[in-house]
Amino acid sequence: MAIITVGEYPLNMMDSVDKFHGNQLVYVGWDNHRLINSAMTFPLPPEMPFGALVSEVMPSCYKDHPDFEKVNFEDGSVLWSLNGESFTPDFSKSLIENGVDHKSLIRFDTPNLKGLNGVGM
Amino acid sequence: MTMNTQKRKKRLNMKDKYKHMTRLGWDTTYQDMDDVFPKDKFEGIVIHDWEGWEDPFRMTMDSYWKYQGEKDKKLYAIIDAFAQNNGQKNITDARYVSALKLFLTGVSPLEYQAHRGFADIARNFRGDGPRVACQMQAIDELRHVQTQVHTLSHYNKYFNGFSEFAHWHDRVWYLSVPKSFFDDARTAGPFEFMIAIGFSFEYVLTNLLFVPFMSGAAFNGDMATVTFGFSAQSDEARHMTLGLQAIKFLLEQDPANVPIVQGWIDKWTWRGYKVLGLVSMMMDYMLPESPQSWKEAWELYFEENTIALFKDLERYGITVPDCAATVSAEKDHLSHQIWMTFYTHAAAAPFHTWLPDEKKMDWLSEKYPDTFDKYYRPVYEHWGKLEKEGKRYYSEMLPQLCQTCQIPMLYTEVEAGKPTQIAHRQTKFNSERFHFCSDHCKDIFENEPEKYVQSWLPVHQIFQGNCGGSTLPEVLKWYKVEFGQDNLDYVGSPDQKMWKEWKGEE
Amino acid sequence: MSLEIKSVEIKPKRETFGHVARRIGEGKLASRYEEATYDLQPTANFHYKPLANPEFELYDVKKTGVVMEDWYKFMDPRQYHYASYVTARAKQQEVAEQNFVFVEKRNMLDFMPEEIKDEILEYVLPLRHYEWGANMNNLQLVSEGYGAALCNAFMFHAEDRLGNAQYITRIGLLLSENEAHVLDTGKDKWLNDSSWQGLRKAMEDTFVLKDWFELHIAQNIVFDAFIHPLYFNLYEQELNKRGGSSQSMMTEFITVWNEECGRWLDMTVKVAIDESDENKELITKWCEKYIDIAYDAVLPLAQKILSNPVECVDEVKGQLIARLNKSGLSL
Amino acid sequence: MSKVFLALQAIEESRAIIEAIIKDNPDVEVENQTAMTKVSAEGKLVINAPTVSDLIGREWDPQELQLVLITLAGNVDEDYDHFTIYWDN
Repeated sequence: MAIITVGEYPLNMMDSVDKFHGNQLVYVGWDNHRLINSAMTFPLPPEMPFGALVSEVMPSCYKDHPDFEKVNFEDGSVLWSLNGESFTPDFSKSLIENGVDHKSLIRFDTPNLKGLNGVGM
Repeated sequence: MTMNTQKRKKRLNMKDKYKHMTRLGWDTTYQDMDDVFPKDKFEGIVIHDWEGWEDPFRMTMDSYWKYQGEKDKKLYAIIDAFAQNNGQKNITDARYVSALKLFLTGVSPLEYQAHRGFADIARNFRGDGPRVACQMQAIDELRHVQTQVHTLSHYNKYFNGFSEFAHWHDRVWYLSVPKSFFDDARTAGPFEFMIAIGFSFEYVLTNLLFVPFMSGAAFNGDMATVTFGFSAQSDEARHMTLGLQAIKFLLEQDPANVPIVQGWIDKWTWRGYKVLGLVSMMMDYMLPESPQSWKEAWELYFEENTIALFKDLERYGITVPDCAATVSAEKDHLSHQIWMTFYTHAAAAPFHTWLPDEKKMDWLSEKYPDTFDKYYRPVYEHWGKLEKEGKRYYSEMLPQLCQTCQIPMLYTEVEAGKPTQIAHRQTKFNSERFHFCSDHCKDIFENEPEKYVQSWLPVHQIFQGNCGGSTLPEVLKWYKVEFGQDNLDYVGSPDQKMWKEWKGEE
Repeated sequence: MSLEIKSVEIKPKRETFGHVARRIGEGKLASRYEEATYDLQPTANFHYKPLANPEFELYDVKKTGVVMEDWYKFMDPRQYHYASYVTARAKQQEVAEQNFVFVEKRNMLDFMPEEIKDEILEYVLPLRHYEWGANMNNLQLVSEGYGAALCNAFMFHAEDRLGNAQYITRIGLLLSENEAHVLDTGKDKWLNDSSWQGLRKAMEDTFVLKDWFELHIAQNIVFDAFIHPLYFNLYEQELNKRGGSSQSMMTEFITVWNEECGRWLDMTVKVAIDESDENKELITKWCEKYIDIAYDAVLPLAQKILSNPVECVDEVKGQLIARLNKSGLSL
Repeated sequence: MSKVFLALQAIEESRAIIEAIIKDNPDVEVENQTAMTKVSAEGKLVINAPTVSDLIGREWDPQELQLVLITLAGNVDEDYDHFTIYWDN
């Protein structure tokens, strides 16, 4: 249902990618580890290799959860999803080559790690 | 001449007299009525007879001035007395003051917006009855923001976190939640504003905002806040009857209005509930002595009172907002999840947070038997360990925000039985991705995408470089938040140090 | 009881809010008026454009041709914030109430000649619609204006106009002993009687003005400066000589109110034109335009109620021009 | 039937009003909370001005309720001699 206005309403995309000085926004969320309050926002170069996201960016956020040091990103125990679809990232390829475009949401699940009190916190 | 030479004159009853005192308008002929009232038809609301309006209260200006003058005389006498005998010393604990900081920075600016909004619709409705009722609410709302500023001005002299409330409301990240809520209502048409604020916020949710704050103040020895709250709330009683009358009027005018009004009720009960998340945190965590839990307040003021209201509206085809089920499901988790977010992001907010002590945690266990000990006590115990090791946890991350309500994506899939899994919803508009905390927020976006793509999302604005820089110190400087004074934990804050001196502790 | 605090001296950390201190000077005590007015209106980062007026932001300085570097120069000399405003009006309404009770209990109206009663019902009562129009315009000023200094004062002014309309209605009901049809007759005069049409058209033309400061000049500065002195001063002087003195008792609220607003109204003109020559030019143009419109609109009404209408309207116009020139215009 | 309620400030001016409510509304419930008295009833609650006037020894105008009222739930019907809240479902 289109917006109902008096006269023509301007279209103003406040967060288009050109406004981020060469970066794009990427959100990263860890499923069932609610101690980390929410998915977090990262301004990243689209060409950044996916592996760098995992090794350099994510630790600054998830080191605050005791489970993080037990996560093994190599043995396939981590289940990834991109914008709601499950996917298997190629660590050597860039974000954009992995389909991670502006304002994409990456979620990772670690079913073997149950968080605080084993209830997903 | 004897004293009572009163001739028996015809006496007008109050209803008729009030009509003569308010039906003063006319249909213009030198200018087209649609040019004089350009805003009250575009929303699709059909009004056949503006005189179908039943005046919700019948107070002419002379008695308004008389009674409101008396109310303010009493109110300011108490504010003065509170200041003179340093009433701020007699509150239960200085942690309580952070609830007042939240109120001045997050709620008082909404009163100002309501003042401007009700003046706007008082000018733009064609009917005389609603125009008089709305303009009297407009001046009432100005009273509320001004009395709140005056009451809290005394606290501002001693405690941090009040001084830049106007500057903060336009900029600080979590204050974009109440600000965008009211900007949304203020930029909508006059009828949507009336349903959004006059009905959903003033009627359905006002008791959930005001009464908990005021009884919280009473329980914690803050007589100044109790007084202004109760005094302001008596004006709110008029506003509630106005909101109720407005919705009935619209629903009676034309069946075509019913689906439009239902859509607004659904949207604004949800958007109002989102803003009230701040109240849930205040009630459950920020009051040293808590009269009532959020869950109890919700059950009393929404489930009990509002259901009675919706029974009243059933005959018009109006149903309880569909989000009510979500809110009920979330009532065992809401305040805890929000407090966790504010505890971890306290470096970037101009009020204090802290870990609940044993006494509070036991109270929370009793009030939330199914959820507190299982999900949240372990979190506070984990952070408690860090605090003891001198590593009080602050997150340096900037959260993903919901595009509609602008709250960090901290809400979980409680209704779907997965209370620790953060709820993610997504859509695309104009080939750009947008994210939401719930189906309800997503629906609101998809109904009016051109409106919500304009949202000034604080996190994105920081990354665009519009908030003074990219580092926390730069952003705090732009916010005018004094690091180590306005923000961070209550423990170790200047507020705490002052409080201990007052109490002769240490 | 709280612990007995030894000799701890409770010294405030600051005297007032940051934005107020930056305006009045650090360390200074702020008045309640200053704290209740300065910077109350949001100024930045509005989230959405209005659906009914997307050309402008929610609060937008571009809604008027008047340009100000600081819209908080318009501080109200009466220092009205809600509490001081309702306290003042509560006192004034108490006096008005006593006047009405005195007129009624002492059956003063039995001594008022019938033709004066008819004259009031025909040529004063319709003013309740004029006051309603002024209420509409001042609500528009609250809605579209910029800065709480002006908009708070417009809010009080709007409610004063509703009060005026209600007092005029009360006079009509008292003169007619609650025969409400006199109100309909009055409305018919407002809508159809030729002597009222100039004023009604002048009012309706203001209802579609786009620039709110122009609206303020038209309604509050010019039209009221013609209507109120004519009706509630010059006309009542004549009525007193003709046995109609009860009228001035019943309209005392309006007379006192009108005098009290003068200080505030003159300030709004002075501050705007002191700011720049462009502002002065714009406001001069508006004043000239609306003085002519008001003159033509009011003369036919003066001819109905005054023995020397032209002199009276000229006198009132002269007083207005003198006031405006005192504020800095050169009309 | 749904419940109507009135919350009044727990101060001197409310005392007579509450007494009048109890007198004229047999099944009313009175709850004293902190700084506030809550008065509720099924479906309807009436404050009759004459009853209050007798209790306080002067003419009581229902609009004076504004000075002690905190909040209410229900539709309002008001005239010179009464202040009533009701649900009509």
